[in-house]
Amino acid sequence: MESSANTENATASKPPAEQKWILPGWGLYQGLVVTAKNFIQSYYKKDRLTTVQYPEERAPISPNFRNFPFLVHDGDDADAGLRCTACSICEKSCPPQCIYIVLDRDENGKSKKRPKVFEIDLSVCMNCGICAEVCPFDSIYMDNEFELSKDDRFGDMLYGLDRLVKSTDYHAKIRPEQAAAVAASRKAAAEKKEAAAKAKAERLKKKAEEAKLKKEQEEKGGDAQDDADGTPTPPSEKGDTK
Amino acid sequence: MNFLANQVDLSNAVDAPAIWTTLEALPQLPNRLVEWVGFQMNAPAWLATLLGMLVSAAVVVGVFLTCFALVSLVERKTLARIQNRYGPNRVGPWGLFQPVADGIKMLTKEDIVPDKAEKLLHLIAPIMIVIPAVLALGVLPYGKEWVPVNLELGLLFFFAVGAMTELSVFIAGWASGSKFPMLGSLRAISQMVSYELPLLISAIGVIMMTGSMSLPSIVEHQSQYNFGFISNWNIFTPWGLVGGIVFFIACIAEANRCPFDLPEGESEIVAGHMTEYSGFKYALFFMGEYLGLFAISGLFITLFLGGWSAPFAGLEFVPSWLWFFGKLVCVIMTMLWIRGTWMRVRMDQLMRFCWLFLIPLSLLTIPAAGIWRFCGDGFLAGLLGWGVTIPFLIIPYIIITVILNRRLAPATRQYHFAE
Amino acid sequence: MIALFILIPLIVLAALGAIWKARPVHAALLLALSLSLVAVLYLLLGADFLGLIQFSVYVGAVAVLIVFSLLITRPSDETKEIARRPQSILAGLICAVPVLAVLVYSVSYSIGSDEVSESSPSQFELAELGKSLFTTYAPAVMAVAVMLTAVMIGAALFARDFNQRES
Amino acid sequence: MTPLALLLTLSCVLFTLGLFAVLTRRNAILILVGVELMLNAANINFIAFWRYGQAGVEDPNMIGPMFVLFSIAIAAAEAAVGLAIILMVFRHTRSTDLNRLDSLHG
Amino acid sequence: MSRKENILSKPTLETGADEDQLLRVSLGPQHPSTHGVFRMNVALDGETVVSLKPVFGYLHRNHEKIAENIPYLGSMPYTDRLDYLCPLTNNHAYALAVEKLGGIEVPERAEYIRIITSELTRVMNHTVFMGFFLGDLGAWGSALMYAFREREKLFDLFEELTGARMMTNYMRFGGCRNDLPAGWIKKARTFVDGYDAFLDEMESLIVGNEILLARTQNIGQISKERMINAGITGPMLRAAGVPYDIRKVDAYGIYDRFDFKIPYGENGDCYDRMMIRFLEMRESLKILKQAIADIPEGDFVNPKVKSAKFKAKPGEAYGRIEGPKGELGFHLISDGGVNPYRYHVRPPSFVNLTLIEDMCLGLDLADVVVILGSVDIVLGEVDR
Repeated sequence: MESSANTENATASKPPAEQKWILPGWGLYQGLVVTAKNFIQSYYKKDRLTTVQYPEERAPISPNFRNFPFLVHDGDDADAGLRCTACSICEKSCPPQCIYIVLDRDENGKSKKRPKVFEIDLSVCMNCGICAEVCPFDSIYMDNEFELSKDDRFGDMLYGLDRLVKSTDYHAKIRPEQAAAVAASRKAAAEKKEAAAKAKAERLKKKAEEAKLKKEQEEKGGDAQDDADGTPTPPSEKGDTK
Repeated sequence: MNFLANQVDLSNAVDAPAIWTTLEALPQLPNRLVEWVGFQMNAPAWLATLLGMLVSAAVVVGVFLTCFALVSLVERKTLARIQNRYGPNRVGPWGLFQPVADGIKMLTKEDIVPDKAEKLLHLIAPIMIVIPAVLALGVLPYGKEWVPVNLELGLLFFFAVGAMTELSVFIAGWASGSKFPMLGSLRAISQMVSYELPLLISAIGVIMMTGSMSLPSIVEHQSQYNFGFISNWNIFTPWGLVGGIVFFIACIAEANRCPFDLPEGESEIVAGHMTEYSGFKYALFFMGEYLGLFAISGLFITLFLGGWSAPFAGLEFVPSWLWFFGKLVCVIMTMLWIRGTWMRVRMDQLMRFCWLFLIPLSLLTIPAAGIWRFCGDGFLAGLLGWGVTIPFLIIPYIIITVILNRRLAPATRQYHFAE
Repeated sequence: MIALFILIPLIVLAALGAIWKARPVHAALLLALSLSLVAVLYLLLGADFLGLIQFSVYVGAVAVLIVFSLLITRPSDETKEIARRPQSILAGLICAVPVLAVLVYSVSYSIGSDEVSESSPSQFELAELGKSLFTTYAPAVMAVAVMLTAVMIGAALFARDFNQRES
Repeated sequence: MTPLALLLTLSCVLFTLGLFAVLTRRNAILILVGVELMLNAANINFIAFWRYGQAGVEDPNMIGPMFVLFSIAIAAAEAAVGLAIILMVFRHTRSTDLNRLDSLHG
Repeated sequence: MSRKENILSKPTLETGADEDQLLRVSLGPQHPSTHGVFRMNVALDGETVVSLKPVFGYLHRNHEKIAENIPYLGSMPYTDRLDYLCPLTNNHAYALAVEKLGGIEVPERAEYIRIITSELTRVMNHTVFMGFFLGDLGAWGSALMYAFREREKLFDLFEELTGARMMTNYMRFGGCRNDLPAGWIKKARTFVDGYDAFLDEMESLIVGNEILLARTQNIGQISKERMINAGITGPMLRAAGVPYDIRKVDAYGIYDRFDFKIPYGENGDCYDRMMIRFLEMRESLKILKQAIADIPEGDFVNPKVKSAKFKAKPGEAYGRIEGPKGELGFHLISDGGVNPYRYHVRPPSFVNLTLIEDMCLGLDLADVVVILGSVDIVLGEVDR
């Protein structure tokens, strides 16, 4: 650290041999040459004139680009296919605390495992992407929509479920790779689960048949409505897919 | 040096096409029109004269206001290109209507007068900035026959009128009743007073050579040719070269352009004397500044770059006023180029540069011009003139720059590298 | 003649303001106004050259210098009370009024004695002025030149001292 | 009233005003203002006599303007030196009020 | 003179001016020259600075207190906003502090990525510094625009890598958030290879300019002893002649593997500060070339660490790096909970500002602006 190994005598960071200092005003003249070069080359050199004329042209958005979060739903029905289970992990880990979630409950006070209110205040959100990172249900992702200027600073920037929820197709459109990976892992998980469910269903069926038999023995009738817990169960090992 | 001038009179030799001749007379068109109307209507002589004067003034003001609009756009475009940007290109084709948009914006803005301001002086100052600039523009010869006001003492008039600018800058700064404008006007006054000296002194050589203070005759004197083709511009003589460079530098300082834009040095004193102005008053300052820039550049062209005369014989078929405006564009572009490249100097450096460099150098041009005049016309005399004046200028230049200002020369620095 | 009648009251008014205004900067600006009106007077009288010189020297240099020193020293408006102290005004009037009386008397006397016509005013001849400057008046020009040089050097020395104290 | 008389009266008035300023002002710079006025009064006299005083003279001379020219040059020098001195005094005493500059007073 | 006295003794400038003769000017917080919302109350005698009082806090955002109330990872995006001109070094410093606190290993590839991003950030900061510095000197923004043009290229690289142009939030405890995208290294190499040419151009625009030399040489000098006592670090200290660089002193990460040198000057004036930054950029390019050539395959993050659920044993740690502006350190105290118990930033911009009055006294108003520019502050970091 101590030794001053070599010493360079320089007005520029180049070795002194390349230094040209001919007469007073030489530096001024050199500067003029540089600006003249920039002036002329800006007319024909693309890497000199890098301005993008925004509304007409747009710079390409890199696939990694993130802006504000959105929620993903499966299928066509945004309400039914919502992946979010209102677990509020994102709400807790959001650094500026711009997420507000109210769990939907049925009249008995039992959790429906879906949000009643899911609001993100985009005027507070700082686009860090931690919510998407921590979500164990593949539900929240970062959007790349950035033209969001609104008239009302508070009302218009407070996004509720109606504006936050977007389809998986949209996700696949803006982030093909990520969406494909998520879809694959979800599919694998779903298959696994389906297999489990099938096994369970079969077991149930068996049971039911047995019961039916029993029932038939007792009286006629009966309902098969016990496969309702299919969709919203979380695939538990989701955290690792990211 | 104009010994061949009378032998080869190319202005008559070249058979100029009709279009050029028409163009040459174009600036006189309004005057001719008024004259014709006056003649038809049998107007009294005094009315015709008055109308003629008014029309001449209107032409000058109209032309230079258009120039102001265009140059403010061209400046932004050029600087933008220097900085690898497009510059204004949204309003109209190529942003041509940008000045209009700016004007509308300026006009519709609120006019704020600070509480502590001297109301009357605060109002007068921007007007007082514009008036001298317009007056000064009135005496410049723009073309062979286009001299709005032909004064015998044109040059003196120019400087006398220009002297008013300092006072109006002071009034602007002082009447604002604020600190930054005050600092700005202090800077502006000391800068303008100092740089007026090299401006005046380097113009003396030209007066000596021409023997007149009338600007048209100064141009007339330069519009001859040596050896048949090299124009007799003052900048092509040794004293004129030095004087011209000094004059140009002083011009930049008088016009408050970079690198001498201390009075409105944005990063230091916000906007100098214009800080407390807004809306149309600010626009007036802006206009006054640009008109002043045109005036001082026009004077530089008139004194050293041959005014409306063509650079080479044979090019005279182009209307003379086109030459003038072409040169004006070149001078202003050079100033923009400098503005896009260099940084601002400090106050003490500015003063030192003026007093220790420009003024001695400009003083040198006076005896040099005398020697040049003494050597007379002719080839050998010209050689003798060059031979005598160049050492006369160069040796003191070296003494001034190297010996006197040695203390101020930048040091070469040592940098070390630790592992 | 009409122009003179308009101009002269203006000059006197501006001068009056220059000596009476309490704020120093106002006084200086009114002085500049008054002196530039004098320049206009010269132009009216046919002395173009002198008018322009007067304008550039007085407005461009002297007034600016005065204003500049006012900015540097920044005198407060204490002048407001002091300048209008009755005693000093009285003393000023006691001294100034007799002078005015004497001057006016002598002027009226000289005019009364000489029959001056305004039919043939002299014309300004710049070339002649220039020639006589370098012939008849060459010693005077040299003296003035020496004096101006001395003044410049002196002022520069003052300025230098000023700088050294500063930094 | 002839123009000459008018101009001479103007000169008298200006001179008196300048004198009054010199006598009543206490700020050194403003005293200089008075001095400038007095100088101009004299200049006006020169110009007036050059313009109208030579009527009937065979070969009117340019002595009046000449004097004015010199006077203007000297006035500029006077202003420069005067202000430089005032500034130097100001540096020392921090005041331009002449009534406070009484250190030589017994 | 004891150390404390040395720092605290306030130099005074006697000009003999009365109090009422001084012109008191407030430079900032809305002045075009001050960087951000910095404010200086300057007393001027003529144009000479007689006293200068820095006032800050206009951009105070309670960064440290907020950090004590959110999980460790939650502070990471906030560090982007400290010195918003170089977010990745801030990320790096904070990640380093947490890793020290938790005793986390970082995979080699992650270290390489960190060094590449940090050095790119250093280059970016110094380039933009040139532009702002020239702006302070009164150049009409040409250098600034060239600097911004190059910064855009860097921003494109960062956007591709981290997903954001400025607010990167990229580092994670034990590595980085994501791996380098395909082709990123190639783009980075192209950029680094082309950068020398840009620096040459920039140098011929700036370095020899006589006006700049006259404006910056022997302006704002301070002895290295005083600088050390005041805790000034970074290019400012090195310009004064102390070859102190934490990349060499601590050799954090894998900096000891690279061949680079620490440039230092002698005079410690504004010109040296600028030149040191130029020289540092060249050295950074050297590091970048080596790192880009050597970067290994492997994990980009320690797979055992869950950044979002990070918890540390009670204890404290101070992690520091050589930021572009000087020593940037994070001091963390853990009480074993999910949030840090105490979180403190040692911001170089703030510490380097401490001697601003001493540098400016006796100089012109114009010099104040230049000196402030040469310190290279970012108000997000000063006010936190």
